[in-house]
Order: sequence, then structure tokens, then C-alpha cells
Amino acid sequence: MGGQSAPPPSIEPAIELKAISKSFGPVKANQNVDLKVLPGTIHGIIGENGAGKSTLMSILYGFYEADSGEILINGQKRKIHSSRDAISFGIGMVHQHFMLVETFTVLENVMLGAEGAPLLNKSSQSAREELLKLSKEYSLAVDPDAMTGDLPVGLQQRVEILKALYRGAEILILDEPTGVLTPQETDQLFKILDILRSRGVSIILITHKLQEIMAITDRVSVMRAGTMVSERETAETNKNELAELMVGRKVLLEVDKTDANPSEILLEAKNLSYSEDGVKKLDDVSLTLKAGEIVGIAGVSGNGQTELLAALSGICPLQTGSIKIGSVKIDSDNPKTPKEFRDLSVGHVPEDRHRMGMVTAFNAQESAIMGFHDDAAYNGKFLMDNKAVEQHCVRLMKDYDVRPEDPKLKSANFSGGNQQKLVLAREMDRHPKVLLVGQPTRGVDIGAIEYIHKNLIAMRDAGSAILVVSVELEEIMSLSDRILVMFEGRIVGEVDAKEADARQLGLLMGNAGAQTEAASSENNSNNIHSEEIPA
Amino acid sequence: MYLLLLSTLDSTLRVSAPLVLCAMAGIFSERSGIIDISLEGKLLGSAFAAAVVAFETGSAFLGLGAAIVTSILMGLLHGFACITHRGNQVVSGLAINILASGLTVTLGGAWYGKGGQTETLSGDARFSPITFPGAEALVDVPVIGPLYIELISGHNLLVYIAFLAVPVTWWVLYKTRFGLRLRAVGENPQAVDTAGISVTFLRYRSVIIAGILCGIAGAYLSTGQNAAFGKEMSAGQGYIALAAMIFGKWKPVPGLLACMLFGFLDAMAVRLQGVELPGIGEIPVQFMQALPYVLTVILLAGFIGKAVAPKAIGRPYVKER
Amino acid sequence: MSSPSKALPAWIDVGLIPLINILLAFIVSGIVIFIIGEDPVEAVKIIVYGAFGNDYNLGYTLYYTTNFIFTGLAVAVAFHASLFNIGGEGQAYIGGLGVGLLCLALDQYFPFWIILPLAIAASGLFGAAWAYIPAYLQAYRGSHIVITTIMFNFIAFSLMNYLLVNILIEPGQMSPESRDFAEVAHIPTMQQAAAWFGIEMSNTPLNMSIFLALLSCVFVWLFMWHTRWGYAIRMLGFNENAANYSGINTQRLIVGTMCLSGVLAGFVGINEIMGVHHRVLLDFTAGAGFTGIAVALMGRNHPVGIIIASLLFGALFQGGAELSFEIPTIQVEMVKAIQGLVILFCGALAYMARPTVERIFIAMIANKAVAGEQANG
Amino acid sequence: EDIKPAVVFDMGGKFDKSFNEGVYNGVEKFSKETGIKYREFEVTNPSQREQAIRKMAQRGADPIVGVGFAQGPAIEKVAKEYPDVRFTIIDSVVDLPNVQSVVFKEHEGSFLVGVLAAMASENQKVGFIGGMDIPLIRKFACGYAQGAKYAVGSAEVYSNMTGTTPSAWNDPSKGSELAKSQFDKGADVIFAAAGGTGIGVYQAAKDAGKYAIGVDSNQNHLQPGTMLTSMTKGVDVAAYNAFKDAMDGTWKPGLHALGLAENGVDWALDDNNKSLITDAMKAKVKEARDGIVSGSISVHDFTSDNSCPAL
Ligand SMILES: Nc1ncnc2c1ncn2[C@@H]1O[C@H](COP(=O)(O)OP(=O)(O)OP(=O)(O)O)[C@@H](O)[C@H]1O
Ligand SMILES: Nc1ncnc2c1ncn2[C@@H]1O[C@H](COP(=O)(O)OP(=O)(O)OP(=O)(O)O)[C@@H](O)[C@H]1O
Ligand SMILES: [Mg+2]
Ligand SMILES: [Mg+2]
Repeated sequence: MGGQSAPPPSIEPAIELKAISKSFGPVKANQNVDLKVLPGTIHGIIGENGAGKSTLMSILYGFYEADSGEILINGQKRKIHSSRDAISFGIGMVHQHFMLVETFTVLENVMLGAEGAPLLNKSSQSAREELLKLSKEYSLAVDPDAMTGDLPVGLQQRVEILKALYRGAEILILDEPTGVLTPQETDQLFKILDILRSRGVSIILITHKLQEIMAITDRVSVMRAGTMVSERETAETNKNELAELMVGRKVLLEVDKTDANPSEILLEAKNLSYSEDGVKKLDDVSLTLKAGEIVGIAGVSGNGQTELLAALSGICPLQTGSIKIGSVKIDSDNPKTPKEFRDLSVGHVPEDRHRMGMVTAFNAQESAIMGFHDDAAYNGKFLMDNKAVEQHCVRLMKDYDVRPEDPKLKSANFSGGNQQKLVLAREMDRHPKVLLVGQPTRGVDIGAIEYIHKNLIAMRDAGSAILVVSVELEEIMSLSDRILVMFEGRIVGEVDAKEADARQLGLLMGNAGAQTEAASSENNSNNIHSEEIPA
Repeated sequence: MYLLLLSTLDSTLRVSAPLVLCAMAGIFSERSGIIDISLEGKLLGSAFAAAVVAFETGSAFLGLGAAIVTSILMGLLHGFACITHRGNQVVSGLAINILASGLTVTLGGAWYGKGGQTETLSGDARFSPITFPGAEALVDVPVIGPLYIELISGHNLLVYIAFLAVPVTWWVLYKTRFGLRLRAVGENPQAVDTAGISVTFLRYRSVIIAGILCGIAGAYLSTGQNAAFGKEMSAGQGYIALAAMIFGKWKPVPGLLACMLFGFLDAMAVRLQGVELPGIGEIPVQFMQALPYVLTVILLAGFIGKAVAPKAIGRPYVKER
Repeated sequence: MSSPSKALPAWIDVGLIPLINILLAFIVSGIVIFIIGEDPVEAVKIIVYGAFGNDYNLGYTLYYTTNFIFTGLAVAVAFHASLFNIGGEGQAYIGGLGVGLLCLALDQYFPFWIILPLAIAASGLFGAAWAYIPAYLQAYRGSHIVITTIMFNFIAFSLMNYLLVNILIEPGQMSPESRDFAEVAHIPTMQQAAAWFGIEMSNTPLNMSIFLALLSCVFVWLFMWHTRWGYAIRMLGFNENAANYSGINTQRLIVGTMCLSGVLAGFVGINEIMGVHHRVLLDFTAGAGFTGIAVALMGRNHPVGIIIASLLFGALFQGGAELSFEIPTIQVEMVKAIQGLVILFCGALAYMARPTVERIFIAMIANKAVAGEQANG
Repeated sequence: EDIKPAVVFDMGGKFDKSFNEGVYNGVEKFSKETGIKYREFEVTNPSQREQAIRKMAQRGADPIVGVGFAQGPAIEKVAKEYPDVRFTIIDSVVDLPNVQSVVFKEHEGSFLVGVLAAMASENQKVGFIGGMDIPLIRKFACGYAQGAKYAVGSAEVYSNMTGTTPSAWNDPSKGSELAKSQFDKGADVIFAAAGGTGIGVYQAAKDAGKYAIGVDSNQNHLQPGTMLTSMTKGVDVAAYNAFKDAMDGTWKPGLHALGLAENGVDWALDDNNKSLITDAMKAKVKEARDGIVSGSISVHDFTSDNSCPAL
């Protein structure tokens, strides 16, 4: 795919942004940004965290209003005051942070704002038909009556795409759509984009993954610090050039690591099972983590990874099975709290930094001691030693390159990459024997990814056992020494990282042959159970 | 025994009618994300308006209209503070309650010179009981007869409206486009905004509907259940309705049941006052008066699961984070 | 200065804008007062003088302020854990019962310096006990705290009514009130305290409890922002998942926070029962628990804000009483309506004036810049 | 004598449909008759009682009328500070040389309306609805029950209290429900001593075609035809007299306990209810009245020993 020859420049661009500027208080998120997207093409936008990509798209979608600048759609000058205007001009958007009502069914989410008639009965009937038709056409299977909040993120994202398709968008904006998808899902998404392109839909794709830019886009624009720094024909550029344009320096795109030499077992989990509201989330999971190795957990999100991390860190109490950390055995009769796990030198970087990893309303130094706030180092007899906390945070920020280096800044006001670095810093700085890491680089730009990976490997080499959960197959493959694949709460395969290839892992993740969409829908236990896949 | 039960249930209907209306009002407001502590104030304000207009015009229906208009205006004030100016919803509600409590008596005192009490209503100035067809005929039929006459027939129009408000609320909430959007805006206003729908307009409409329902409840207080306005006559019913709405998890039918539970416990407590229990003797009246509240707490703790509020409730919608 | 700065100087945000809000409230109230044929300017003068004009008036203002600080802090502490404690009224009421029972039991036998700490403990303990059950039910059974605390307010009133009418009442008395405490169970009034230093002051209900209130403010400030427990409470309030992740026992913390909230509300009993009335009586809380909600929210749940908001409400209560005293045509209900307007403008509509002020401010700065440029050029 | 009279109403306010309103009527009457203006204040919380009374005294008011038993301690305190000012306290006793204490024998008046209620009742079942369970209200209830049983030996008396929060005195809806529950039990005459809550009781009686009895002042006009009578308590007269006597120089301190003999309490008969009161009733109530005045009937006062044999 990709490489479709671009139409001659005489054709009117589908979207033309002229000198768009937007400030948030003192922050100039966009400055004189120009952008042209030709009809029927896929236009990529890349840039570091905080470069202003989402802001620009939000302006185009009418969510924010630009301070100055012009928007032309199909050659016509347009004023876009609200999303309503944008929608009426045929623009659809899949937001970086999903705009879904979690307590609604898929159908309701798709209909919202495009119901047609004042009464739902009729319109929901036709919406259901339309939805099924779209699902077929683009092989985007999703149960229209499923509760959206219960769906794994991958499926939630499908809902977002279906929303845009349902509205018949001519211009589709996707803001980091692949952050939560498996390679199979990403492939599928790109197939859909391909179809859409061939139907004349113009697409803007924002992503941090350069291979995606290379794979699907026709042109690519690079943003840095609120400005548009360059634009390239995709066919005429390469990953390294793009990375350099983006970060402003050379970036190492491959993980650079030596072979692992695992030694003693630091953590051993045996027969963990966990169910919630009658649904089995973990099903007889056993694993060991050894000092000096990185074990990767691959799997479509929603297959028990979250619960595994929660069980191994003490957040959800064990129901059956046991965990041995060093010489300490933990099971349902001898439960331990997350704090006690921490005391046993288990560090945990949660999958979702906003949900769990930090408190966005706290300032950085407060977020930097989460879980360790009882430590003697930060406390006097009664009062907390805020000076010590601040010093600690400043040191973390220095050591782990968290920017801006301001311990008093609200956690929410750091970019995703820097938030992630802060959380990692907090957990890694303790040199835990066991480190559990969920989605280490979700939504993080390549500069930061490089940095995070380097640090994880350094920690491994220093003798920690690290468990990495990621939906990013590439990340799992390049980072881990050993890969476990999870499916429906079970570990369905183990692969040596050196021998792993994406296709094979992908098949395991989809449980050998079973369709990915079937896999991710709940309760289809009559799938083929392949416990062991020959390498 | 059967008759006692009937009369208790009958009383339950009367007592819970304003609670039901207020609870439905609360549902509209809170499902859209606006905390509505001002139920109490709207109830009081509209009861006053209804009594005044009904007395001056001699028409209960004009009184009802005035009640609704008053209550809507109070709702709009709440909206102006909370939606347009992103004020704190609880503070705004409290302010409206205090304002209502002060203004009704001030105006009532100025107009009728009886410290807020309005003139007694009679005849058409008041909603009187409606006797259903066939009530006469069923007088002698056992079981069904009393049930029909006592319980079903013989309430005033507003009671029927109150109980009709529940299916209507349900229908609006779950079967209309407006309801879909309203539920969405209370959960995730950004999603609504990006779907091209105005959060502000949607929320304003919700507080207006809440106003209408509270207005009917107010009219019921002063022109249906009673025949005049008296100062502070809402007597905390707005807060009880709020509690019932939360009890009912912000859903119409459970909300209705919660209101009726309150009404029933209240009616029962009234009938149990002064009753002697064998072995224990007479229960102190204060205990009986506390009984509905105690039982509610016990029921809440024992049987009702966790109530999850609409996610965006209480937070003004700010686009730019 | 090309970009419209969202950050106004602090003196505008915390000084000018609140002032504009109060002014707006008084303008609207003034219109109402004008309509009933009284002089609005005179009325405002009376309110301000009535609240702050002399030590007597100020004494009453500060006496109300004391109560509101307690209940405001109580609501705020719970709010930090995202618990909406509507039960301040009941907790204060029961706190007063605790003080009363203790004083009645001990005032014949022990001196003041023994009774006082015990009474403070009793008020806190009783207040906490009244918050404990709703808290427990919220933490372990998921019962919504708003409902249970509303219910517990009613139950508190019934309990108090029962005890006063049937048990605590002084035999042969008409009033459902306990007997008066002996002198040793009175907290010195500010007048008495001032007299120790040779200062003469009017006799008002203001008593040494206000120092307990101020101490409580300091305590809450230190506790919420300078201890690990306060840190945990705030984390719980912002993000329960994060609290769980951090190894905080959220259930115990909910109970603990509510109990602290109850303690603070219970202190109202010290001010009212031991400081002013010297006996247990009906309705002595007079809505202070509910006012505390507005106080806490208007004070942004911060002790300093709460002191300011309490003072505002104290002034409204006292100044309002003076107003209805001095101008008989302005009835108490009218005063109530004015109070409502002030809460509306200073609380709910607090941000109304901001955009306008912002625009003016920016325009002024721009003008200055232009003027500066012209001067330079 | 030139006087500067003042009155301090208690919580509940001067339009409480109860004793505050009675006092208000009395002082208004005085003001109309003499053209002398009076100062007034309505307290809204317990600590304002002393504040308001003292303020009146400071401003040179004299005499000062305090309304309600709750003001006793405040009057006592301020009266000591201002020994030259005359104070009248209604419904409570303060033993000071410059205080006039006016109390009423509510049980005697209630006894009479109890007699009327029992005789008017077809079922020999009568009801009582009080605002809050406090001694004063029980005193009403107890006298009423005694009267009912005096007139009709087999009479049953139901007694209900409205609530325990301040809103118990302003809750007509609850009053109406309480009344209906008593009607359901067979009561057909209800005596309400519950302030604004009573309005709901009277309305419920009207709607059900039963009888209600008013309290404190003559409330017969509120629902003509179904108000059987009212138990009047002469607070209006007491307040009026306090001012008038002060003006005339005949104001006397000390205890004034006003019962039937002193016309301090009574039952109301006027155009609104004259058709409801039969001659037999008149005769019986006269008999009771005479008996009480002469001492041959002794009505038990609940507050004397906190118990009521008749209830
Ligand atoms: N709501 C907001 N309020 C204040 N400032 C904002 C807001 N949104 C964005 N900004 C500012 O605009 C800049 C651009 O942010 P934007 O979200 O567009 O970055 P991005 O390129 O999408 O980053 P990412 O790759 O992390 O998604 C930020 O650095 C920030 O300073
Ligand atoms: N209220 C705010 N004030 C100032 N800057 C803000 C504010 N909110 C966000 N930002 C800035 O906006 C930029 C993007 O924020 P955002 O939260 O979208 O980051 P992100 O990388 O997209 O995060 P993620 O994808 O992990 O959710 C960051 O650089 C951050 O500093
Ligand atoms: Mg972004
Ligand atoms: Mg991002």
C-alpha cells in the first residue's frame, strides 16, 4: 500500500490551513501553521509530544477556535466555530482520548449527534442496520449492544472509527489511532484507510510510529514546538530523516542491548485465577521472573494483562493461586497490600498513567512520591518534609530527563511523554528487584521512547527482573528476552524473543487462527484452545 | 387490617407525589451533569406562586402555570450561574434555596400581611379530588372496591400527573434523541460537544424541564395537598427527594420506588405513633419519627448496591481543560 | 502582550473580583430595599456597622464566624476525599450533646482545666461517632454518603428531642433544656479573657472557642498539605484508583476522614454549649451545619478561604440581624433574601465578572503599551 | 406615661399561627388604639434572644415583652443588668422584682375543648396533633384528653406529634397526613397545637367533612363550618396589658398565672361555629368550666410531674 501517486498540484486541496495560530495562555501551541491536504490522500503528521498536533486538529474540528488564520475546505473559506460546523463540512475525527460515553452501548455512541429523528425507535433501527453494513464493509465487527466502557480499548477505537464512518465523513482526522492496536488491528485499520482513500476520502493521520507513516501515507508533515517545520513526499523520505526532522537530532530507532543472563528467580506466580462479576479475567496463569531478564507479555489489550499486573502488584487481592517473591509466599490466606508488595521491592508502572500512575491534579513532586509517601525519608514525626520531597523530585527530573524540570508544575500539564518518564523515574529510582511495567511508551514520542527503553535495559543489566506488558509488538520483541502471549486470561504461549516474529506472535495473540474480532468479543470459549504452539 | 393498609398506601401516594416530581426533576438536571440542591427552593418558590395566582385568579390551572414559570425562572438562574458562569452548583443551589425561603415570606407578607401565609383557596382555585367513573358502583365489591375507591380513584389531578411523570421521564430519557444526548452530556460532555451538539443548550433545556416538574410539585403542595401557602411549607421535601433520587441511582423507576418507600415509611410511622408493643410498652414518639430515616439507612446498607453518579456531575464544562 | 493572558494578577483575582461580587450583591439587594421604600445606602451602612462597627457587634460576628469555621472545615475535609458531608448539622448537634453530657456529669466535681480538655474530646468524639456510621456504610457497603448523612441529621434531631424532653430536662421546667452547668464548665468569654489583660470589652457570646477554631484551621492546613495522611486523603479525593495503587487502604481512609470531619463539626458544641448557653437545648446549631457547606465551597476548601467565607457569613448574620432591628420594615425574611443574594453573587456567580475585568485589564495594558511606544517614538 | 414598648418574638416568628402571633395581635391592637409605636425583633437563632432583649433595653425600651418559655433565661440575665426596665415574659417564670411573668393554664382551656370535641364526636374518638413533643405541647394534649374523658367516659384520644426539627411547626402537609391518619382510625374531631402545621390539619378536616379545633387565638374563621372551636390563650391580652398597664402605671411584676378563672384561657364561640355547638355541649362545657373555676374539678397539669394519667 502507500505510494499511490499524488494527484497533480493543480487540484484543489481538500483542506487548506493558512497561518493558524493558537495560544493557551503563555503557551503558543500553534504558530502560523500551514497545511495542505489533497483530496483522496493520506497525509501524515508527526512531531514530539506537545508539538501541537492535537491542537491543530482540534482547531480543524472546531473543538478549539484558532486565534488567527484561515481554514479552506475544498477551496472554500470556512469558519468553524464548533464541531457541529466541522461535521457539516464533512469532517470526522477520531480523538486521541476517546470521545465515548462509557455507559452507553456501541449503538448509542455511534448514533449520538446523528440520530436523525427525535425519537430513537426508528433511528436506532436504521442506525443498527447501517452499523452492521459498515461493520461488514470494513470488517469492523463489534457488538452494537455491548457496553462501550466494558470493551477493550482496541474495540473502543473501532467504535470511534465507526462513528466517523456513520456520519459519512469526507475528511477523516485520526489522532494517534494505533496507540492501542495490535499489529493485526493496525493492518486492518490501514486496510480501511486504504479503502476510504480509494473512495476519495481525505485522511489526516497523526502517529508517533514512523513505520506507519512509511506504510500508509502519501505525504507527511513534521511539527516541532508549535510550528510546521517541513513536509515530505513519503516516497522520497525515510524513517531516519523523519526522526531527525522531528526531534532535531539523530535518534536511535533500534533497541541496543546485549544478551540477557538470567540468574535466580525473583518472582514466581503459580496458578493465578481471578474473576470479576462472574467473568474469568485471569485463568490459571503461572510465570517466573528471573533477575537480569525482561519478560514481555504480548496480547490484545483486554486479555487479562491489566489484571495480571494488578495481581502481581497486590492491587487486586488474590482469589486462587499464589505468588512467591523471594522467600515470601502470598496467597488468598496471606494477602498483601500494594504497599507490602512495594516493601518486597516490587515496582509497578501502571498501564494507564492518568487512571492510576499519577494524580493529574497533584503537582509533580506529589506525584513523584506516590506509593512511597509513608517513607521516613519524606516524613518527620508528624509533618511531611516537603523540602525533601521537592529535592527528591528535582533529582528524579534531572536523572530521568523530565521536562520541564519544575516540581511544582501540575502533573496534568506535562506532556504524555514526560508524565510517563516521571512515573518510570519514581518506580525505577528505587531499584526494585522486580519491576512491572504496563505500556511503557504509549503515546510517547520517539525521542522519549528511546530514552525509556535505554533505561529499562540498564535496569535489567543491573540485575532486576522486569515484566513488560505492551500491545506494541515491536516494542515487546525488541525489548524482551522472553515473550509470553496472553489470550482470554491465559498464557497461551512462550517464545524466545530472538526467534520471535510478528506474524507468529500475532497468531498466538489471536489464539491461532481464530479471528481477532472473535477473540476480543467476550465469552467465546468454544474457540480452539491451543495451549502450546510449536515454534 | 386491609383498610389500614389501604389507607397507609393511600397516604403513601399523597406524600410521595411531590417527592416523585422533584426526584424526576432531579434526574433531568443531574443526568445532564448539574447538581440540583435547589429542588427545595424551587418547590417552595413555585408553591408560593401557585397559591398567589390561584387565589388572585380563582383558577388552580393558572396557579399551576405560574408555579411552573416561577420554577423555570429559578432553574434558569441556577443554569445562568452553573452553566454559563461555571459557578459551583452546590453553592448556587443553596443560594437559591435561601433566596426562595426569604423572598416567599417577604412578598407574601407584603401582599397579604400574614407573614407569608396566603389566603385559603377553595373551589376552582384548588385541585380537588377526581372521582373515577364507576367508583360508586364498586362501593359494595369487597377487596377490589375499596382498593379502587380509596387508592386508585379520588386523588387530585397533580397526583396522577406525578405518577405519570415517571413513565414519561423514562420514555424521554431512554427513547428520545433528547434523552440520549442528555444522558451523554452528564457522562461525557466532551463527547457530546465533539458530536456537534451544544452542551450549554442541552443543559439549559434540562434545567428547564427540572423547573417544570418542580413547579408542578410546588403547585401540588399549595393548591392540591393544601389550600394555601405557608412559610417554609416545603419542609425539607426537596432534600428528601434528592436523597430518593440518589437512592434510585438516578433512574426514573427506582427513583419512583425510593420516593414511595419514603412515603410509605412516613405514612407507616405516622400510624405507628403511640402504638404499644407487647412487652415493650409504648415506643417513644421520637423513635417512631426517626423510624423512616433509620429504616432507609438500613435498607441502603443492606440491599442497595453502590450508586454511581453521572460521571461529569458537578463539574462545569470547560472546553480548554 | 499579544496573547490574551489568562493569568490575572493575584490582587485582581482574590481582591478586586470578590469585591465586585459583593458590590453586585449589594446593588441587587439595594434595588429590593429601594422597592420597599427604604434607603439602600443606609441599609448597607447598618449592615456593615452592625457587623464590624464596634466591639459588641464584632463580637457577635466573630461568634457566628466561630461556628462556621468549624462546620466549614468539617465539610472541606470531607470534600478533599470527595465525600459530600451534608451531615454537619447533625454532627454538630450530637457534638453539643457530648459536651453537655460531660459537663453535666463532671461540673460538680472537677475544675475547669480538667473539664475543658475532656469536653473538647467529648464534642469531637460524639461528632465523630455521628459521622462514623455513614462513613462506615459508604466505605464498606457503598451506601451513598449524601443520603445517609441527610438521614442522620433527622435522626440526630429525634434523639436530641427525646433526650431533652424525657431525660435531660430539669424537672418542673417548661423548656426542654438541661440544667445550667456550674461556673467551672463555662468557657471564658472574650470579655472575661480581655479583662485578664485589663482590656475592657462588651459582653457578647464570643468566647475563647474562637481560638479552638483558629487552631483547627492551622491544624487542617498542616494536616491536609503537610502530612502523609492529608496527602493520602487528597489522593483519594482526586483519584481513587491511584490511591489504591499507592497502597492506601481507601476504606479505612474514608472512615477516618469522615470521623475527622465529624470531630470538627462536633466542636460547634464547644462554642455553643460550653461557651454560650451553658446548658443543652434544642436547635442550638441553627443551621450552622448547612451554612458550612456554602462556607467550605466558597472558601475553596482551604482554611484561609474558610476563615474569610466564615467571616462573610458571620457578618451577614450579625449585620442582617442589626438591619432588621434598626429598620423594622425590613423583616428577617428580607434579610434572608439578601443573604441568599450575597451567596449567589459571591459564591455561585463568582466568575461572572472575571471575563469583563480581564478584558478591561488587557485593554488597559495594551493602552499603556501603545502610550509607552508613542512616548518612545 | 410616655412609654417606649418593645417586643421580642421567638423563633418561629410573629406569624407562627401560635403564641407569637397572639402576642403580635395584642401589641398591634395596642399600637392602633394608642398610636404608640413599638419596637420589635424576631429571633432566628438561640443566641439572638439575649442580644435582642439587651439591645431593646439599651435603646431605652420599656416595657419589654419576651415571648415564649425559651426566652426565660435571657430575660433573667438582662433584667438583672437593667433593674429599672420592666420586663414581661410570657409562658415562663422569672422571679425578679422588675419582671412580670405571665403563664397560662393551657390544660384548663384544653380541657374545655376536649369536652366539646368528645361531645361533637360521633365515634367518641377524638384526636390531638402537636407540633413537637415538648412539655408545653403535652400539657395541651393532657388537658384535652382529660376533658374528652370527662365528657364521654369511653372516649378514645389519639395523640400525634409532627416532628423533631424546627420545620415541625411549619409543615401543613404533614399536618394534613397526620389528620387523615387519625380520621382513618375513626377520629372525627382533631385539636391541633402545632403552629403552621395546624393549617394543614384544619384543611384536612374541612376536606373530609370532619371537625378541627384551633389553638392559641380564635382560628374559627380559617375554615368556617368545620372549625368546631378554638382554644384561646390570652397571650394577646397579656401582651396588650403589659403595654397598657405600663402606660397607665399599673404594671405589676410577679407571677400571673392565667387560667379559666382569670379568663386567660377559654374556648371560642362566634358566628363561624355557633351552628356547630349544641345547647347540650354548651351546658356541659359550662359545667366543666364552673367545676374547674370552683376547684371541684382538678385538671392535671402535665408539667407538674411530667406525666399524664389520661393519655
Ligand atoms: N487545553 C490546553 N490548555 C493549555 N495548554 C494546552 C492545552 N492543550 C495544549 N496545550 C499546549 O499546546 C501545546 C501543544 O499540545 P498538543 O496537545 O497539541 O500536543 P501534541 O502534539 O498533540 O502532543 P502529543 O504527541 O503528546 O499528543 C502543548 O505543549 C501545550 O503547551
Ligand atoms: N491545562 C494545561 N495547561 C498547560 N499545558 C497543558 C495543560 N494541559 C495539557 N497541557 C500540555 O498539553 C500537552 C499535551 O497534553 P496531553 O495531555 O494531550 O499530552 P499527551 O501526550 O497527548 O498525553 P497522553 O497522550 O498521554 O494522554 C502537554 O505538553 C502538556 O504540557
Ligand atoms: Mg496529541
Ligand atoms: Mg500523546
